[in-house]
Amino acid sequence: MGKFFSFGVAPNEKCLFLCNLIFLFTLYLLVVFILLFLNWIVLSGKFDAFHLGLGVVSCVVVTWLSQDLLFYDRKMGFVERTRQVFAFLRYIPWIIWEVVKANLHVLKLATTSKGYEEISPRVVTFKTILKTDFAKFVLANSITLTPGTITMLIRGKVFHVHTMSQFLEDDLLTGSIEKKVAEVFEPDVLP
Amino acid sequence: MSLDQTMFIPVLAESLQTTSSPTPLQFFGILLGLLGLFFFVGTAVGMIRFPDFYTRMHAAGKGDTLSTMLMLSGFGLVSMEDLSMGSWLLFFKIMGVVLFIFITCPTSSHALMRAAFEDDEMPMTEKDLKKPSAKKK
Amino acid sequence: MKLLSFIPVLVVGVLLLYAAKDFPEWGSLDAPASKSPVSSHFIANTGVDTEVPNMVTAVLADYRGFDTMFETVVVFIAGMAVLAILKNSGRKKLVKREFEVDAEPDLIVTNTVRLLVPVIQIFAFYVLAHGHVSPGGGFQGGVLMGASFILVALSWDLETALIRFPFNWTTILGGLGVFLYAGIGLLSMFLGGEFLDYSELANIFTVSREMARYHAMLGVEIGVGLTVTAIMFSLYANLSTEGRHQRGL
Amino acid sequence: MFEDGTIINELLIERLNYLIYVVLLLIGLHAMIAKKNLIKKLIGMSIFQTAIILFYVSIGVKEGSTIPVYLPEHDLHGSHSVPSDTNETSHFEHGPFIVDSSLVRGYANPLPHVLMLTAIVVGVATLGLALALCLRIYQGYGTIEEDEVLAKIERQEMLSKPSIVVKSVDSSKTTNSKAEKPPSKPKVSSSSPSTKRPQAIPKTKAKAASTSAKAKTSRAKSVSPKAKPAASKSTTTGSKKSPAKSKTAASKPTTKAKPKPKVKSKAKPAVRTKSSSPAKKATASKPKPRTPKK
Repeated sequence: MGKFFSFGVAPNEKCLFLCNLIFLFTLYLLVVFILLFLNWIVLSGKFDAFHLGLGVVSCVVVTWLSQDLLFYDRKMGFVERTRQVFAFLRYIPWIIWEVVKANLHVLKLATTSKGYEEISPRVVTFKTILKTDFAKFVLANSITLTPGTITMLIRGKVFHVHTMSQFLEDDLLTGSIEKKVAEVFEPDVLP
Repeated sequence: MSLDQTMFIPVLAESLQTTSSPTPLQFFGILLGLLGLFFFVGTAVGMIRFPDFYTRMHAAGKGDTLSTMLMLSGFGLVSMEDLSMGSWLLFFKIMGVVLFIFITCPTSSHALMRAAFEDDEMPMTEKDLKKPSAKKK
Repeated sequence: MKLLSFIPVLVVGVLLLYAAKDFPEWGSLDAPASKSPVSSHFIANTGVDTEVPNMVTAVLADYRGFDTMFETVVVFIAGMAVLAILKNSGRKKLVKREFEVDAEPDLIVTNTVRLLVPVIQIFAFYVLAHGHVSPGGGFQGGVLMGASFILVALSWDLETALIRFPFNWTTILGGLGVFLYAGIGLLSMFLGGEFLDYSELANIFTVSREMARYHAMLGVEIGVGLTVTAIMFSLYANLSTEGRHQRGL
Repeated sequence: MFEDGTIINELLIERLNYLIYVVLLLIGLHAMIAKKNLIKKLIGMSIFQTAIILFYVSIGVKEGSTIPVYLPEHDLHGSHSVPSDTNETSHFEHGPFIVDSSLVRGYANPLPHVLMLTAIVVGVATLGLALALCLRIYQGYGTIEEDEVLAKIERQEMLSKPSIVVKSVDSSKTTNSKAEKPPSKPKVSSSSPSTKRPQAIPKTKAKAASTSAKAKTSRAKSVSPKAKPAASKSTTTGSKKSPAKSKTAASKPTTKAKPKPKVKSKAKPAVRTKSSSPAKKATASKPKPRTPKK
């Protein structure tokens, strides 16, 4: 932190960068506070001054306690952040449809004897192109929710995925889920 | 028991009275709940029939996610008798629960899988296939 | 030996079942517990006395406030006793135990916990603050709050959680909670009432005597919540590491 | 079958809650009495506690009643938010009213709920304390099996009783006393090579005992990693320990007052420092006392 506060020697751009960083930090604090307060309002459902005051106090306390848990990457600008949010909203219907397909798949494997023949479990290992932790997290959970695959282990960039059959493994190795996640979070890694 | 109060109708009886003639929204909610139950059957059968721990986790992890989400959102719709502020808040609360189920269910199944994997429980594989398990530890 | 121990167990069981014949039926309105003047007084007068809709909270923090104060003290003393028993009792050298998996924190689990913990904490505050109008209160909110820190400790490791919630705080906050509770009681005593007679606080806060009890109950619940939060986390930190506070489970 | 007055009706229909609480309580009681493992005893205690909590909560039930939170029509003041608007005068106009006796029956009894709420929290606190004590016992004795702990306490008491007299004696004196002893003793502990002789036998025995103990313990996972270094330790430190034990065993038949305790006091620190592997010592020491008796 020490070098950030050396205003005297810092050239103009550096100072600007620093101011930008501080601005972003406070803005993120504000965003965290607002999100928590929305949460409080949904939970509380009382709109009088006393309960709203309690809500403000507790939101301030929670923001102070654990604001660094949300929005891990604080250097990202807000334009990029809003684009990600909207891209993620487009991503949600697809993943829900995948969940439904996954359940039908499980149902087929479990109840029909032909489906039971299909089971040939294996562990697939592949390397991802994603960089940030959050994108990897979304990719891992998406893999878990898609039919017949569950993420077992992540070591660095290597994913170990447990799949139910050969067909699903091929499907996984084409990287279609990865591309969808990369579109949302890291468009720059896509070719 | 002779209860002469008119004010205290037991909650269960009240809900039964309202569901006897459900609004379309409530009807849709009940349908969602039944669908969730249907998917739970798949989970239960899979938990029994699948061969080893990992494949059983497939059944448990996926069936849990969808069926819990469906049943909860069905409950949210059923509870919206009138479109007042309170019922909207209740609906949003239930949707929050659905959201967190959606996040935590895959995570929990992953955590169980990882725990089993690090405990040297070998995943079952079919030996005659070309690609054996690529287990690296 | 096991067969021998069955004899007192069976004797006790037969005696209890024999006594159960004289107990009131399930849900009976004429049961002694339900007909007793105490509980019907609580049900009838809570709203007038304290303006708190949730009778359980009113009975807990107001009518039986003395009891609850010492329950809080019991929790605090339990935490301190565990600290005293386990502090510096383990092997001084960090012998790696077999069940300590020496792995880096799981990426997926930690990212989920990042999303969950603030929400759990806001829910804990909600449960604490709305103990008057809905089921909830200091004990429940405190347990939720402590659970959020325990979740951090489980998904990363204990040292990460101790950065967020230093171990010294547990002692300080635990004592502070008891102090807050007893302080409100003493304040009402100095204002001319009895110990824990909150209605005397109306002189300071310029509210009606009922609302004074309402708000004092909130303060008391906050004290309980602080103690329970601190002691829950302290119990976990001590028990999981044998009092060393290093590299937990 | 289920008519009024029969015992089946009374126990299974009208008083089912008491039956459940009695069964749970008996399970807990049996676990607390019969189980040797301290953690299992604690689990029994928790079940016992749950039974009591269920009993109290089921007492608070009234048929057809709601939870003890005022319904909106009984809680007319509604917005008790703004503190200034509820002063004494306006309070009676829109404030709550005393719920009359017919309505009192509509709310469940709040008193058992309050008592159990605090009981649960205190139960958690006591459970934490009990677990801490268990942990401490495990650190001290290396086991949480009750009978093993008792055996160890017995042995330690036997060793420590006379040693109070000789506490001030320093180590050089103990060696002197060791030198004094041999004439009075049988030739087993007369000289240093002879002390090695009995030690050689227990070494193998200790190893065998440790391996058998390893196989025996179902929680081998937590024990077995410690067992290997402990076995090696016991072989290295066996030279100090095993002669002492053989002497104590020999002391029983030939009652000898003073010289022995000194050696025992020397042996005691070894017991303490090696507390990480007491289980092995217990098993290893058992065969030894018998051999001199024979």
